[in-house]
Amino acid sequence: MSKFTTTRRGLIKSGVVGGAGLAMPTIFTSSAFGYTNEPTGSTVTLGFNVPQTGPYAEEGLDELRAQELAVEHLNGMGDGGMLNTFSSKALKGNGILGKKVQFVTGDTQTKSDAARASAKSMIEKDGAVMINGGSSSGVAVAVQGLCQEAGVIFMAGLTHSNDTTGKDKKRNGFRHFFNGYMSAAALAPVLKNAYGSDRRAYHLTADYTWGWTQQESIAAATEAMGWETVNNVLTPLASTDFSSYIAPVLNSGADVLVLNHYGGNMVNSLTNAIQFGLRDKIVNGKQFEIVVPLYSELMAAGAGKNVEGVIGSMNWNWQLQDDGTQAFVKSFGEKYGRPPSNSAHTCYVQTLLYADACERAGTFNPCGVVDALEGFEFDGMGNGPVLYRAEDHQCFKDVLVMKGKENPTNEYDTLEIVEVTPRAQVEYAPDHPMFAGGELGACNPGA
Amino acid sequence: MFGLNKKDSILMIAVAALALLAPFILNIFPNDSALAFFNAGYPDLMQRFVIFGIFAIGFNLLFGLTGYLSFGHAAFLGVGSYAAVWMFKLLNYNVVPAIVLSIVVAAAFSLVIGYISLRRSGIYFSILTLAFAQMMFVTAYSDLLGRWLGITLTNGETGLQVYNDDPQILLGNGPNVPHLFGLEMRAKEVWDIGPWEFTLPVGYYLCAVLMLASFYLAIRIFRSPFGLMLRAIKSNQTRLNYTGLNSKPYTLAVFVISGMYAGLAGGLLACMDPLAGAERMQWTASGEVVIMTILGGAGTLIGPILGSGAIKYLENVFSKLNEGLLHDWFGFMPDGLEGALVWVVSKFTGEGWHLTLGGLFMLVIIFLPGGLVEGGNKIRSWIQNRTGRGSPPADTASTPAE
Amino acid sequence: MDAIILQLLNGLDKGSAYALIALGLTLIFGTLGVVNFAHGALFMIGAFCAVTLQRILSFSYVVEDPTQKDFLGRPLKVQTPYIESWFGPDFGSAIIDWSVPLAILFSIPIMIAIGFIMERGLIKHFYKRPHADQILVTFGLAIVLQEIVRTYYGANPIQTPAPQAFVGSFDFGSLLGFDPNVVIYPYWRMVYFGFSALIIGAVFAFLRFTTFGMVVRAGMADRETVGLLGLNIDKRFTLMFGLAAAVAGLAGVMYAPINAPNYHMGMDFLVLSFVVVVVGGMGSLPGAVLAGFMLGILESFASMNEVKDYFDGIDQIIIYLVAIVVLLTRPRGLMGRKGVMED
Amino acid sequence: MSILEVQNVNKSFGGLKALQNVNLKVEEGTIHAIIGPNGAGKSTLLNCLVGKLTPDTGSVTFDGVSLLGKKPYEINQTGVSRVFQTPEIFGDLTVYENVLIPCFGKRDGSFEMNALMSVNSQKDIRAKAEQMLEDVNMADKREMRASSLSRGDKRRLEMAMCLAQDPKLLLLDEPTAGMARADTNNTIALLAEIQERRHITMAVIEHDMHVVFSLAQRISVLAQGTVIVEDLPENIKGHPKVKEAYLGGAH
Repeated sequence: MSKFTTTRRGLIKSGVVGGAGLAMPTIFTSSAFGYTNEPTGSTVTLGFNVPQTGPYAEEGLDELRAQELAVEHLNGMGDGGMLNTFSSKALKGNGILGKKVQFVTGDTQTKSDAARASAKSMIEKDGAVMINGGSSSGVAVAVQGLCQEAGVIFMAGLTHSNDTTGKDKKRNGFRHFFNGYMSAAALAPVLKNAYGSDRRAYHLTADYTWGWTQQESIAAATEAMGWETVNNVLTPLASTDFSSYIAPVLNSGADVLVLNHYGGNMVNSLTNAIQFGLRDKIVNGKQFEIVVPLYSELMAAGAGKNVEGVIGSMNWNWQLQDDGTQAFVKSFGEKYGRPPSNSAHTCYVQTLLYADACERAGTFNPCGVVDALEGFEFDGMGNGPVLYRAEDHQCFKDVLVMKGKENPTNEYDTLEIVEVTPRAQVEYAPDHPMFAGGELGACNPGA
Repeated sequence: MFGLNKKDSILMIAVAALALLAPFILNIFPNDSALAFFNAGYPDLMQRFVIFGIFAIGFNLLFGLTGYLSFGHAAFLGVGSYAAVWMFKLLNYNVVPAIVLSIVVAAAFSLVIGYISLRRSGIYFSILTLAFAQMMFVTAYSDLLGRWLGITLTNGETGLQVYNDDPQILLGNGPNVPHLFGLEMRAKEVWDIGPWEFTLPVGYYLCAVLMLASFYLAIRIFRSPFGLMLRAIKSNQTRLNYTGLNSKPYTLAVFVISGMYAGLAGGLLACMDPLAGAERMQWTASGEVVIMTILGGAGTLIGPILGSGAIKYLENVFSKLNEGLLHDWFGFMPDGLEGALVWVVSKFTGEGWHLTLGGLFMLVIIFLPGGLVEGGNKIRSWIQNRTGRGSPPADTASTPAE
Repeated sequence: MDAIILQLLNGLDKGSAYALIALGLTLIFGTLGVVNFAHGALFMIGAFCAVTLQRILSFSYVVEDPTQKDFLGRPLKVQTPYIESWFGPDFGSAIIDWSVPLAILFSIPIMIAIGFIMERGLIKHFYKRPHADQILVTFGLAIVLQEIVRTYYGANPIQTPAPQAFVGSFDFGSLLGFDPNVVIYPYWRMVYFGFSALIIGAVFAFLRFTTFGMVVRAGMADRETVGLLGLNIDKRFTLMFGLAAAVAGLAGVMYAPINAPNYHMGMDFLVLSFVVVVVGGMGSLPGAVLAGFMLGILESFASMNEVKDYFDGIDQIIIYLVAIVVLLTRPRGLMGRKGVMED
Repeated sequence: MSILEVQNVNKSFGGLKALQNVNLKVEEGTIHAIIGPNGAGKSTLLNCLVGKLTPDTGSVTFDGVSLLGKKPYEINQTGVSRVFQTPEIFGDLTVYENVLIPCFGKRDGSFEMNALMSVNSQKDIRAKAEQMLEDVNMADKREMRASSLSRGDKRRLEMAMCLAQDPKLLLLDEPTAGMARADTNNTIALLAEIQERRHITMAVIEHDMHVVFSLAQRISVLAQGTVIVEDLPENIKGHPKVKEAYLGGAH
């Protein structure tokens, strides 16, 4: 059972303190400190902001487990996990910069407003120097903007929209997760091999920013290899029954259905598509196929047998065979009795990377951390060699193409790795049109 | 005082004192004590207390006085936020034009929606307001209106925010964060007094002053002939009609006033944090203000403020109570007992805070139909009975007539 | 043409879910005068009855299989349902396969019991309270119920497939003279539609042809008068609540294979089902059914590409748009009575 | 001169003819009673007068103005006030507030957004409201919640609210229904006093013959939707048609 001390607000110095314990007002200044929430005691507080209620609660829970594990490893407890395989050896298991790591948690409810409120409370009340986690792009962009203003570091968690490191990128924010463009770049060759280059694709797209950017990316990549996009239909987020969107696919002449859905939407639209017998259809003399560009273990488990043979992509998977992955899966599995999900991996790695950057920079000052993370290259955290690109704070690494397993042996064994797409293949120029607009701006130490 | 009778003046002064001293009252536990977790005196939450207080006060003017239950009031808060952020995008970060426009836009929306919805009463009115609000929510969430017009109007689920390449024609060298003629909203004054630490944020005090103004206005409306007519509408529309009065202008007027309160609240939310998210227009957000008002005590002056405080406190403090903290607190107990206790309590805190909310809410509705205000009155009369002083006020001694 | 027929079928299918939920809501409102915001939660509990039965039937013992490895490299723990070892693998797995239809029987007593407990324990005390209080206390109850379900089953959707016999689609088109495989519809969705029609018919027949039903109908029309006749209307109304809970529960059980149940599915249906009830007219059973099917069909047609091309996003707002138009042109919904819930 | 004229009014609900060619003239300054057995159409007639129902054919003229198609509040604005069978008062408000409302309401019903004025700031309105309570002997109950009043007090409060409007015509729907004898007599005295002091025209629908013959200066008898007799009270007593309507209708 893990134990850690009650979270206390880092003591903030405030100008001159009067003799009788009465404060002399420092009129409306905020420049008395070096940077926001500078830790002055023997501890440093990290904020883990994940969905604990709402449809993504399970994913949030898994992220929380991973972050708790990361804190343990940072403080020198447990088996050290990926600290042993990480190429940078700055971390010594004595916390960060000698300060014991504590954490506070918040509930994003997968709503931009609530996520910002809980992040603010962790920054303002608990003195968190960094916010980590989240399970949707809307939330990630909203919280990233907040952290930029407040002067703390934001590590994004699960966010797959191109905008997070595109038009909404911020200097104080980093993303370890991959994005729609990278999914498309990794999937296209595999799809071409599996299904040929003469295909007619029908897109169903969740009607919000993430859906739009992913659809745009997938359509561009598949069209480049010869596929035709028959139609793109936007579906309301609140939909629970997709039958009226699936039925028109039957006679549309399309022979591939691309589901740009995530979470509950994905589970339901895939289930409905299977109900309508799409995967048993022969169209244009070809077997009808379904593609789910963004997979997650939890959603695959939710969709059950319906994912069999369906191709998609992932940021990371516990079945990878490199040392880092194995170390992480072992320590996570032993503690929680289940393999970690890819969002759990992202949050775990981001916590370690943040700590490592602080060590290397020698400070918790966000500007120092930004400098240390920009252009940082490392290995030993799964997915081979990884780069945190300086221009847009997007992380580049190998991308996994996955397929629903035909005969899963247990509930964690729903997907199998089809291909590990090398990093070079998913890279793009920082000024790629899909990522245009927006700028990182200057780093903000806050206070 | 200021046209208020003695009782109302006392109430007004009490609320003003609470609002001004909130940074101290809410940080009552010393910083290093374990109870510091329950402190709520940090800028964001204090601002939410008063902003949602404004929202609930306005909602109570409509619901508490006329009995018309709007299930779409969050939509006006939402348009207020969008209006304010658009002001930041187009002019500059000064909060004055933002707040003014947010009130004006909310008034315009509530005028149109109220005019149509008030043609029906009872649950039909509720469903009409709900339908309008949900339409506005999905329109904002997928930015349908922007799509029809070919521009970015609400920026979808990400929320509308200010970008560096926005026009901001009056920005000049002004601050790059919301400010009141140069006074930054996020600026704050921190006082260390012994083991305590108190934060006095500028943004909070702006909100608090506006909340007090809203509260004062609400008292005046409650005590005015206009307010009397509104209460008459709730009590007996038939008699009002046979007194030669058409209730529609009255209900529409108060609907618009209450929409403006919501717009002000939305504008202030954007001023404290310049991002307007679509979720704040969803039906659950509308339901939240209903819950706040009834939890505090609908139709009472102070009720909505208490209700909004209670809900926001629960949402922001209970949801952060994770198992690690619980283990820490109960660590002094024997292991088995500690585990059991943590298991039970953790179902109600952290990710289980919704359960606490739902349960608490049921208890209040079942046992205190008049909300927290009734609870307060009961305690007061209980104390008076025990000490043998005073008697219950005459007007509560009502007996069913038929 | 084929597209229109397909969407009509979709509309009937969606409409039957809406109609069933709205029917239960209206039964409760019509008889007890209570606005029950926990009705969506009852629907959700119904779906979880199917999940629960599936779990119970596949209750397993664990054998370690050293030839296979789990994700940590330990011997894989293979789970075998007891039921398969008792009845043999074939028959045993067939029983598990049929867990959803079996759950119909399983859920009826559970739902009726939940209905009784709710009515006697909570709703009873709210007959004389304002509608706003009823809405709020049942809303609180809905939150509590769904959070309890979440504690046990998690937030993830849980697949609850239909029996293998119902997998696949029926070729409607060939009946109507279309080419084969043009107008097809999944078997289970057709079962759902037929089942709903059966339940709706049964409820109407029950109210029409039994003395119990007649008393209840009289009570819906004028509660006080029936009370004066010396009939114990309260006991009958409690039973009615149980019945309405069972209707909601059955709607949920049968819905489970269509979309994997999750703990918040009740809330997803809540707002919609109220719109349906109000559009149909508060307190009118035929109105609720009519409005359910009407909105289901309109929603399906609005999501056709041809319509969406013309009016982007219409599928998101159609329900609310229809509700507004209906309420403004017909003040009490399609078939509502005067004076019900108007103050 | 007749202030209210009802000519050839017909009203039917589905197949049921509730009113058939009803004619009625109420003279200014008199108390006119409308009596008749149950189901004769008295309430339907009243509802047609106040705008709750619209006659199918015929005309209703008040003070030279047609009332047809007007909403209840518009009819009230022309000077017609109504007292209900079950008193319609503002149960949640105090007695004093109840009378304040008609005092604040303008005769033309115009909407006033006096949201920042205190209820007690206008002396003349306050004085008028207090006077009204005095008039119906309820000044001592002024701070009571209206819903907690006795039936008789509710009736008197309702009367005060109607009188506060200075109506030209007061319509009373069974003003003594369900009252004890003493209350009934008080009400009769009150009505008589009002009539004497203010010369308000009244149309009373009543069951209780004691009330009718104590107050009415003219009586119309309604049976099966038509006015069978209209005459002075002394001529109504023992009139064969009336006897038939009351007794014959019972068979």
